[in-house]
Amino acid sequence: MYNEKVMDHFANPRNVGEIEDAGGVGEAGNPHGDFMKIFLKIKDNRIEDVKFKTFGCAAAIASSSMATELIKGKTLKEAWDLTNEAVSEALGGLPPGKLECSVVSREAIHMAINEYRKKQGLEPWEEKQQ
Amino acid sequence: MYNEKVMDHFANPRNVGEIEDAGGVGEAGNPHGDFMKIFLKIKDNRIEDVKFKTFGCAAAIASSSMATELIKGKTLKEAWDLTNEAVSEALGGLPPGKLECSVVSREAIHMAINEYRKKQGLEPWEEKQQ
Amino acid sequence: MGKKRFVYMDHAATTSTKPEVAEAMRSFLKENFGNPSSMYSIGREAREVVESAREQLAKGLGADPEEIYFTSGGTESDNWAVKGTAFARRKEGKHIITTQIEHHAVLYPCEYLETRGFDVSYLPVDKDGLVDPADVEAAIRDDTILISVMYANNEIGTLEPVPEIGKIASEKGISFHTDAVQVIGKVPLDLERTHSDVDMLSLSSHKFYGPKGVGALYIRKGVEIDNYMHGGAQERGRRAGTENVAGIVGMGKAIELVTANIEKHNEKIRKMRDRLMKGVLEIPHTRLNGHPEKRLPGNLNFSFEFIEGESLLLMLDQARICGSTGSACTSGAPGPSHVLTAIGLSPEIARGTLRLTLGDANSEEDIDYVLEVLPEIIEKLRAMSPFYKPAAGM
Amino acid sequence: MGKKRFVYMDHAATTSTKPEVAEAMRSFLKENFGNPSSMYSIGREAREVVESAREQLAKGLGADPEEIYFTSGGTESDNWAVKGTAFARRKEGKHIITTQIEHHAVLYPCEYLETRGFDVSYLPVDKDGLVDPADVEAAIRDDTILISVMYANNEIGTLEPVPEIGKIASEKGISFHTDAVQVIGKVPLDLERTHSDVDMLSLSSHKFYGPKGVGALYIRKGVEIDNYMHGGAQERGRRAGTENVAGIVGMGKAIELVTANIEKHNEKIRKMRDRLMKGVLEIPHTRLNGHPEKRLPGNLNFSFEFIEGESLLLMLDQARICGSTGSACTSGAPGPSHVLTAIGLSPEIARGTLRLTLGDANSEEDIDYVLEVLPEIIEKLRAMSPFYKPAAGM
Ligand SMILES: Cc1ncc(COP(=O)(O)O)c(C=O)c1O
Ligand SMILES: Cc1ncc(COP(=O)(O)O)c(C=O)c1O
Repeated sequence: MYNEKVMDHFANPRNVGEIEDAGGVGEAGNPHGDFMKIFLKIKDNRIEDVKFKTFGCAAAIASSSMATELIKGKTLKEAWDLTNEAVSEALGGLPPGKLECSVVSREAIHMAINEYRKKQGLEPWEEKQQ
Repeated sequence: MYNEKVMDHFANPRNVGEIEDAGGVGEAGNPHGDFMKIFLKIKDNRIEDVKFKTFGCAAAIASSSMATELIKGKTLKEAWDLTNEAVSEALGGLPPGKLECSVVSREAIHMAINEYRKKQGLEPWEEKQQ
Repeated sequence: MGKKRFVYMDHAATTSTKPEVAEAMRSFLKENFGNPSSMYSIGREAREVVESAREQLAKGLGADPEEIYFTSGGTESDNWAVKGTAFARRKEGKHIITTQIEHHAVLYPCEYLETRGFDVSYLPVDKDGLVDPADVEAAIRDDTILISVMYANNEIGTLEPVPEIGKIASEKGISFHTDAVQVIGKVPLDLERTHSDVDMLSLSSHKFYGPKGVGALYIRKGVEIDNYMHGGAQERGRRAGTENVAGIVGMGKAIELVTANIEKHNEKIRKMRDRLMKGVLEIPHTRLNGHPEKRLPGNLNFSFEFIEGESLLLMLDQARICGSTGSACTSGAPGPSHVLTAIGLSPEIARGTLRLTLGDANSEEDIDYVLEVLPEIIEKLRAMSPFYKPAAGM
Repeated sequence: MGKKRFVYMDHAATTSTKPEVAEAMRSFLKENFGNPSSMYSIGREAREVVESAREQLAKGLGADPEEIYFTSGGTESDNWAVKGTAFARRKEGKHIITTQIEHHAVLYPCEYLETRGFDVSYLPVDKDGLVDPADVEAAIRDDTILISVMYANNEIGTLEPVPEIGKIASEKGISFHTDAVQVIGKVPLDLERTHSDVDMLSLSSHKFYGPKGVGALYIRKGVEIDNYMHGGAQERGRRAGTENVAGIVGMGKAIELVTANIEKHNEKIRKMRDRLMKGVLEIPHTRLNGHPEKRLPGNLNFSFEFIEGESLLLMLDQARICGSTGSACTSGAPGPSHVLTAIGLSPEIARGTLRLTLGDANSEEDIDYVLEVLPEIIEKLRAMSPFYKPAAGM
């Protein structure tokens, strides 16, 4: 059901862990579904490092891994604009019905970025109507 | 479905044919079911010879063959008393639902005997309530 | 006399599995035993081969794989199509149209539906077994929800005007089902292009050199039908039950093989069939049942006067020739078959009916052998018959 | 690291066919292809082996061969029993009693019957998955016509008090059906003597080392039930469709083998199962689901906190261990299974459920391997979980 790339990111997820003094922390999902917590280290408006912890199915874990890879080194704006579709595409595609399992990544990233912005005294960015 | 004895009497039926100057002729059945015609040559109240023609399933043909074998040489009374069960037994048993296919033999024998008795000016025998 | 030739001429009853089919199934009866619903390796493998078989069926029928649902055979497919449609559309109407010569797997579900408040019209056929599309049109009422007409009759081989009837149904928004159990590998089907008015189509694997106990129902996308087998989420939630993986794989291979070169296959079969027909019709007091041209390439159905079917079959069996009288599925049942009655045969004539259906197992030598043996057997049985008066000189 | 051991621990989902079973089937997928309804040699042979298989089933169940009807699997047997009884007895009443933990092959037919005017009581179970016979008694109404309670649950392995419930049903003249799909070869059944209150019993061949796509329904003589599969006169006119000869032969052989020495088999399985259970329960934050004693000998069902089932299964699969989460037949469906919900598991806990079911394929080395690998995987996944706080020092 899952392709090799997904299975690789599931079995060997990149960036698992926590960042003690994270500039932004976000979480999304619920404990009987998929749940992700993300930690961003931010410098000069760029994501210098990122770690995550995810509870969930293989699609959720692989998406978390891929999403963190994709935003590492990117500007906050670039990270904000990352879509589920882009994550899924980078993974070579998720099986039907599993795209929604990658939603937590985007939500957690957004929450972490806005937490950071609020701490900086900036306006939080608004969710676009998807 | 049929045992070997039935198949033998079906494939190699005994006493097939007609007797030109038969003392008694009987028939039973109907042309879209099983139908049998029997010819008795009678001497001294005994069945000296018997021939038959049957249209019907294997059970009907084998029963005709066996019934004629069983009555050959017998007195008319003995022939009259021959039952389907006896015919079936002599054949080693007919499959379920096929016992009724041997009924034509008994009916044809009875008709032939009574035809003979009537020609002799005797009372026809009566069917027992079976 | 040496060992007699074994001649199988009952391909309408069932067929042998082709060697490639048995080979394709083999490992799924042994080491590859995974449940297609399971997530691990051997489960995924089973899922994959089931889906490949679905593609083989779709290709063979000119359909989309998502329109193929695996079942346990032609009977289940027919039951599902008829009852599933009736219950799904019961709010729109209670009337069903079918024919008097359908297989019992369609007729009995219809009769069952009559006990559940539905109304069924059983259309007559002509002396050749043909349904008249004008009769179908005339039978349609405002509350007609389903028309079910078989593609080819299993006893007499007559091919029905399915495309015409489909068109009529489609124009009125009536669901159209056809029992195509007898035509797979004999009539080229393209449900997308040439048969776009067929909403549902039944097939049964063992009639086209696949294994027994597996079949399929084609359901065109968007067609309204209730589930029939309720339970697990198999077949995209529409037909429950752990998949018969080996059977499905075998059926997939079988349809691939039999649809590969239908015309060439038919030509060979038809040639043998026509020679056999000609020879048998030389036996006096013999008639051919079913349509003289519009019939399955391998089907022959004769009535021999003064002959009783079972005796004939058993005599043939002793000569190692396999044929049938009436439909194989109802043998054991008394009286003439509903099909022979529907084409107007008297019970006397119907009694002496022999169906010989040709297929892969046959060769020209088989035809020779049957033409040698059959007339002798007929003669022998007739000689035993109290009704038969041989022509002068015989 | 060398090639990993392959460990199949999903025997409740499906089983491999035993070599003797595959061997018994072989010729019926090849040269012996006759239709059992046909009168000639190869047809009669097929009929004979079908009847021998019926005797094997009867013997394995302590039943009369005339009480065995072949079907396409457990799902069809369940559908037939539930719907066939409901429609046959609908004039006497509209009420059916079943449980919340039945397989979907019973539950969904019941839900379907609700849309047809029937009333269904779905009895709750206790935290171990047991149905209380007193609840059954209390649920009975004047118009109750059917009680259906499974013999053993496929997910958590709990064995239900079937004899007691059967007695209650029988005293009130209510038809009693039990889905015994999971217990064949694990619980000795004698329908004549020890289980004389069971009116109908479902089984499925592939759960006891037979092939997929074939099963049976036991119907006690005299029990009222409508036909479900309408059509040809097969199975004494009660289940239409050309018989799956090879499948039936395989199932016959399989039941003979698995009922030959149930106690010895169970002892071996139970010993492995108990060692595995003990080892797994040493993993912190782990619970066993289902009844601690009244359970199938090979069944284990755990919930691991902070673990998600699919991830766990896939990790196990990478270690070549086959297990399942929830019921194999419903995997792919979202949310916790109805069984885990019925025993009161919260959705969070239910999420981390693993079923391991032991059988023929397993050895003590498998237990060693799972006990080596599973804790590591649990630890790895927990380390990834945002909810998990490892104990101090870890
Ligand atoms: C036309 C037709 N429909 C349906 C069936 C039923 O198929 P099966 O016996 O494989 O269920 C048959 C064969 O018996 C048939 O010939
Ligand atoms: C308890 C129970 N009943 C019914 C079934 C359905 O059996 P099958 O999938 O073979 O039709 C299963 C297995 O899936 C089961 O475990």
